[in-house]
Amino acid sequence: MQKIGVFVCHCGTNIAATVDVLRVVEAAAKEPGVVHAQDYPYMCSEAGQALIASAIRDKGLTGIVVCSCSPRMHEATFRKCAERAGLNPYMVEIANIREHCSWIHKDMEEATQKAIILARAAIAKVHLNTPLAAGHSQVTKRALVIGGGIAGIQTALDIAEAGYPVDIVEKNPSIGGRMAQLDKTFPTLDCSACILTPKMVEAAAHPNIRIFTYSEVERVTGFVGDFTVDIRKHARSVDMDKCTGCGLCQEKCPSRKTPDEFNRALGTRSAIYTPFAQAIPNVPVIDREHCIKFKTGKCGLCQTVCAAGAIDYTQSDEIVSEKYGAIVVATGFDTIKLDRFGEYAYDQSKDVITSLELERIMNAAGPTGGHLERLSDGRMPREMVFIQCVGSRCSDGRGKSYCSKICCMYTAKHAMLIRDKYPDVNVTVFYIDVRTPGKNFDEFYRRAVEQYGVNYIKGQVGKVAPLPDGRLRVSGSDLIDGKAVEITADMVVLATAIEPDPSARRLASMLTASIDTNDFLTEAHPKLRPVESPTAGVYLSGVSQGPKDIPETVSQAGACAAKVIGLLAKDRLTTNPCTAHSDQLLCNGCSACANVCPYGAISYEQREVNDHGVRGERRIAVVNNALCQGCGACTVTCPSGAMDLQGFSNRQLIAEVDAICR
Amino acid sequence: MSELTERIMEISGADPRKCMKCGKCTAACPVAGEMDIKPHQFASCLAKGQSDLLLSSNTLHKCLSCFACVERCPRDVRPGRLIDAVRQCVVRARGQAFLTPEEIPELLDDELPQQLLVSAFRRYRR
Amino acid sequence: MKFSYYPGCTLKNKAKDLDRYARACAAALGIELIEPDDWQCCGGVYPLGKDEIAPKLAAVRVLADAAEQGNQLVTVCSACHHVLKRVNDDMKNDADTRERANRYMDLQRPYTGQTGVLHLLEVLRDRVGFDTLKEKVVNPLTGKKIGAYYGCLLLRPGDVMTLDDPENPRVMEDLIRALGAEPVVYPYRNECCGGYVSLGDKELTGRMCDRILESAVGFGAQMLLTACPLCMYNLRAHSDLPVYYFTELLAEALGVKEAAQ
Amino acid sequence: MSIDDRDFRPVIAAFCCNWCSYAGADLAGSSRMKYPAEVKIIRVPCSCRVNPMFILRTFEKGADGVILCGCHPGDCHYSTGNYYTRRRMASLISLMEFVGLERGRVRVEWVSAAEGAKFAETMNEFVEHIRALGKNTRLEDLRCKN
Repeated sequence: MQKIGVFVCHCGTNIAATVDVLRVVEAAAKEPGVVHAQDYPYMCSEAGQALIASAIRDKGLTGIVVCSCSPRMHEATFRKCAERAGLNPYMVEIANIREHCSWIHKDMEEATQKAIILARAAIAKVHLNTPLAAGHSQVTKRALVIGGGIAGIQTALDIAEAGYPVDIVEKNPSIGGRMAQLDKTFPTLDCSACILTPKMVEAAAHPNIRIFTYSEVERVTGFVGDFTVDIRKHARSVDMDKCTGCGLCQEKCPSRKTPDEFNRALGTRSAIYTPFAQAIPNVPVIDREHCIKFKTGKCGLCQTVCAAGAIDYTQSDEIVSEKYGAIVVATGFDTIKLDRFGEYAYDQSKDVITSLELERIMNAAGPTGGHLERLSDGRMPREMVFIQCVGSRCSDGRGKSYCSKICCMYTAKHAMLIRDKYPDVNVTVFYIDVRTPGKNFDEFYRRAVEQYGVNYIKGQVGKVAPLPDGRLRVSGSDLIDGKAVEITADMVVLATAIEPDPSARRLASMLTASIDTNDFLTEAHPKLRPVESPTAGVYLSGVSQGPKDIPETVSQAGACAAKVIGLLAKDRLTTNPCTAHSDQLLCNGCSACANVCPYGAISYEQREVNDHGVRGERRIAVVNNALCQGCGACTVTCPSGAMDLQGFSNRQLIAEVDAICR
Repeated sequence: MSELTERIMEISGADPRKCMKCGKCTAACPVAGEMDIKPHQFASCLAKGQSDLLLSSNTLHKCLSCFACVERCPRDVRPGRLIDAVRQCVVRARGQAFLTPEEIPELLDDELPQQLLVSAFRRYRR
Repeated sequence: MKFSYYPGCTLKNKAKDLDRYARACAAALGIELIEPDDWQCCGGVYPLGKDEIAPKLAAVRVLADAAEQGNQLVTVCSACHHVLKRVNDDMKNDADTRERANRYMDLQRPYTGQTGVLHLLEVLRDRVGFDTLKEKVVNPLTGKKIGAYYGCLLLRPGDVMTLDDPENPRVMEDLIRALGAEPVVYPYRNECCGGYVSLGDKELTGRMCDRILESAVGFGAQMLLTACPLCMYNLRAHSDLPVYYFTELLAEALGVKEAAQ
Repeated sequence: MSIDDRDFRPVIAAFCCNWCSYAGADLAGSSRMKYPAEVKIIRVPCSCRVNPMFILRTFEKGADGVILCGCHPGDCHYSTGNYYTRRRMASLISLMEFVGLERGRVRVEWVSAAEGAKFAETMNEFVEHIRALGKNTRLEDLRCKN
């Protein structure tokens, strides 16, 4: 018989305000095997843990139940506490009477009854717990960063600086990401390329960093400390070692009509191209879909003009397989498609553009050479209208329910830059709320209004109608005046909602990392573990986790690197001992369990078995504890009931069921 | 919540509390200029429980039920339905109409389609 | 192809053209339209109140009749189409309306929204196909610049009407193209003409129509096309531009206009 | 409705996978979203750990409803666990129907760690449904009652 101690936490008033803690203690004390029960205001505090430790020692407890917050919060804390007091850490069970009880109920009687039942279930389970010993696994001291934007670059640099090798995988021909497309950055207005390029160069030159551009992650296996990743390097058709980056091939390429992705398709590019002048690596790729040589077999001009002999039409995709201890997802974002927002006439007029397109128009290397002009006729606009929250804060199913966070600030930036460079241009911003929570952010927005005379109107736009003369009639509302207003504009800029890059979803399933309804990756804890995925060994950097501006992205990238370094600094990891095992007397070697195991952790051995005095050789399932992750799929599949899972055994779960239905 | 507000929410099946006060309904409304109380103010009055203010609004008869506000509302508040629900509360309570059958003949002309008469009558009286 | 056909009250009176040409075109395209024996006016407007049942019953009757015949139901009038589709949506998705309507109607078999409601434009696009239609055109309307006017009832609310993109529709433009003419796209083609407000306030509808017409003319439209008798009435009252029902131009292109008259 | 019916407090067990649904339930809690106290959650590593026998046992023991929550298909922490769950539970549910248990006493729902609101809504709806069904008398085994 176990000697069980029950510890009920008040969590200040978080639990005690709705659950009568003393009654829970009283009820628990009456349960069979319970030799000690007590409450305390904060069980997780040092004093609370000391109480638990002394009770374990003084009363010789063999198992404890802590009635407190979610085990996802403090199970580890109490296990360590038990271990320090000499109790096996797996002899600890948590009854979640906060998240699953006190916080969701109002009626004290009801909540107290439920807390008692949850405590009983945990006591019933702990009766059947057995001491478990964690195993150990090795850590591959190399990290993989997926995505080569500012988030990925910063994370990689920080990890590399700590002395660990890092690989960056970027699907585009160059690293740089969205930040490379921006003209200026808020709230300081420094030039985006000027602050990004040095970081790109540093990453490329760093002895600990390898960069795979034009590459994608194809397959991920393994687990924390020991991932194996297949990376597909798309055929570049250019030999990276031979190419000198002279650019002659791009100049001579006769296929020039491909929409230029880097310029948001506002301009065109050649079929052999580097996305932008400061590209890293400065080695072009051949876009085979648009290359005349690949389409018709006739051309080969780039090969002819290349003095270095770097052009290689025979290259094919290459798969690199590498081992990593940690994986960082930094896949960034794109703007949403506007095809469900016809009222803004984005598809009907060239002069209705997204803010990211405006970045390219404002940029000296962009399609208009940095000159603000209408894409329809090249004329300078006189009247510009910015519309905020296009597709953000939309709960009607057309857009995104969240705030994209960066639009208020970049719109203020755009408005300010335009008024500064072209004082004759009138700028109006339609906004619902101006959100500027950041250092020097509100001051920045106010400068746009007070110093630069940007006209901010509180209200949304209902329709943008192209007029026969090529201008745009913007019908909006002015909520301060309580009326509808109309502005005839030359250009309209839409602050389009951002969404996670489409690659995030596929990647999340490969990594078994969870993802929310908007396809943002979920963090292990929204406040306390914001850069870790719930899947051990997977970390989140930048907008893949949620909308962020550059300063925030860089901070998060650094935090993410710190977590990765913390992992890679370890020589070995303790593994989860809650693994499956088979009962050799029941196992008939049918292979059903091995067929459902996602980790290939089950193999078969011929073993001598003594079955009630009958000796014989049998084929028995054997679980490799280093590979088993403890999902339990095999336990249910096993037709003879031979497979069971430690920590969540059949008997333990049934004991919980019985306690709940009692 | 007042009984009237509750009735309006029930008849309309729309929830004014979802409104984030962006004003897109008013911006999308082709007759907002004619209305004494604008579509977005309907949502906000209802959310504040000031529904009695709305009963005498000319908006009830200016609204065309063209659904531009409903289609473009980013929060699925459906202002057009709210306006119609208030209008129904008025006609049902008052038992009299904005338009009476006696007034009709002088408004008719040769080309006027039946659809117009039926629609107007449905909207203006009960 | 066989459908139940609901003309609606206006098409029996002021909008005879819309109906007559629709029938002629359907015949020319091998579409059989069967008008139910007795039907009533759909009500012209969809009753917005969630507690209104009686004004929906006429529509339910027509829908249930089509279900009994095992046909999908085709309409050409924007208003009828609007009412029928929305009532049908209620019968399908709103348990309260479904239950109460069935209790009132005392039908042989309960009606639960199983009838597919189609606008003739949908039939032309999705069943006949504009490519096939193009082949059947004998008098192409070459050189004509035509602005399609959708108005409000045909498209909104988009999730129930599902006829086209409610903000940037193209079905009528595609039709115009199939007839050999040139569609003129203008932004106010889905804005309301003023509807029944013209009964009491012609000035207001005038201003609304002016904005639509100014936009259409500005982009080069020589004539307008509509599916709605009320839009036709309002636009004609305020415009020098000829306004046609889409069925009339369709009949002309298919070479069945004379015969239909 | 008799007084007894109104006072009917169903016993409901919710098996939740540790990675998605249990975390979703935690989020519902920390967001203070209300759902009935009748729901008692049992934590399992993966929804595929739940043996149909556990569910039958729960009913034998007098539970009125059992809900099994896991990660959305495609998002399983163990890659494929919830696909097994889906298949097993589909069979179990048809079996239960076959033996005459009211439809809807067993339910499977996918709730992610980010869907606190969905968790609460699902539980509210499920409890409501079970209340409407009334007490589980068909599978309850009196011999199993303590």
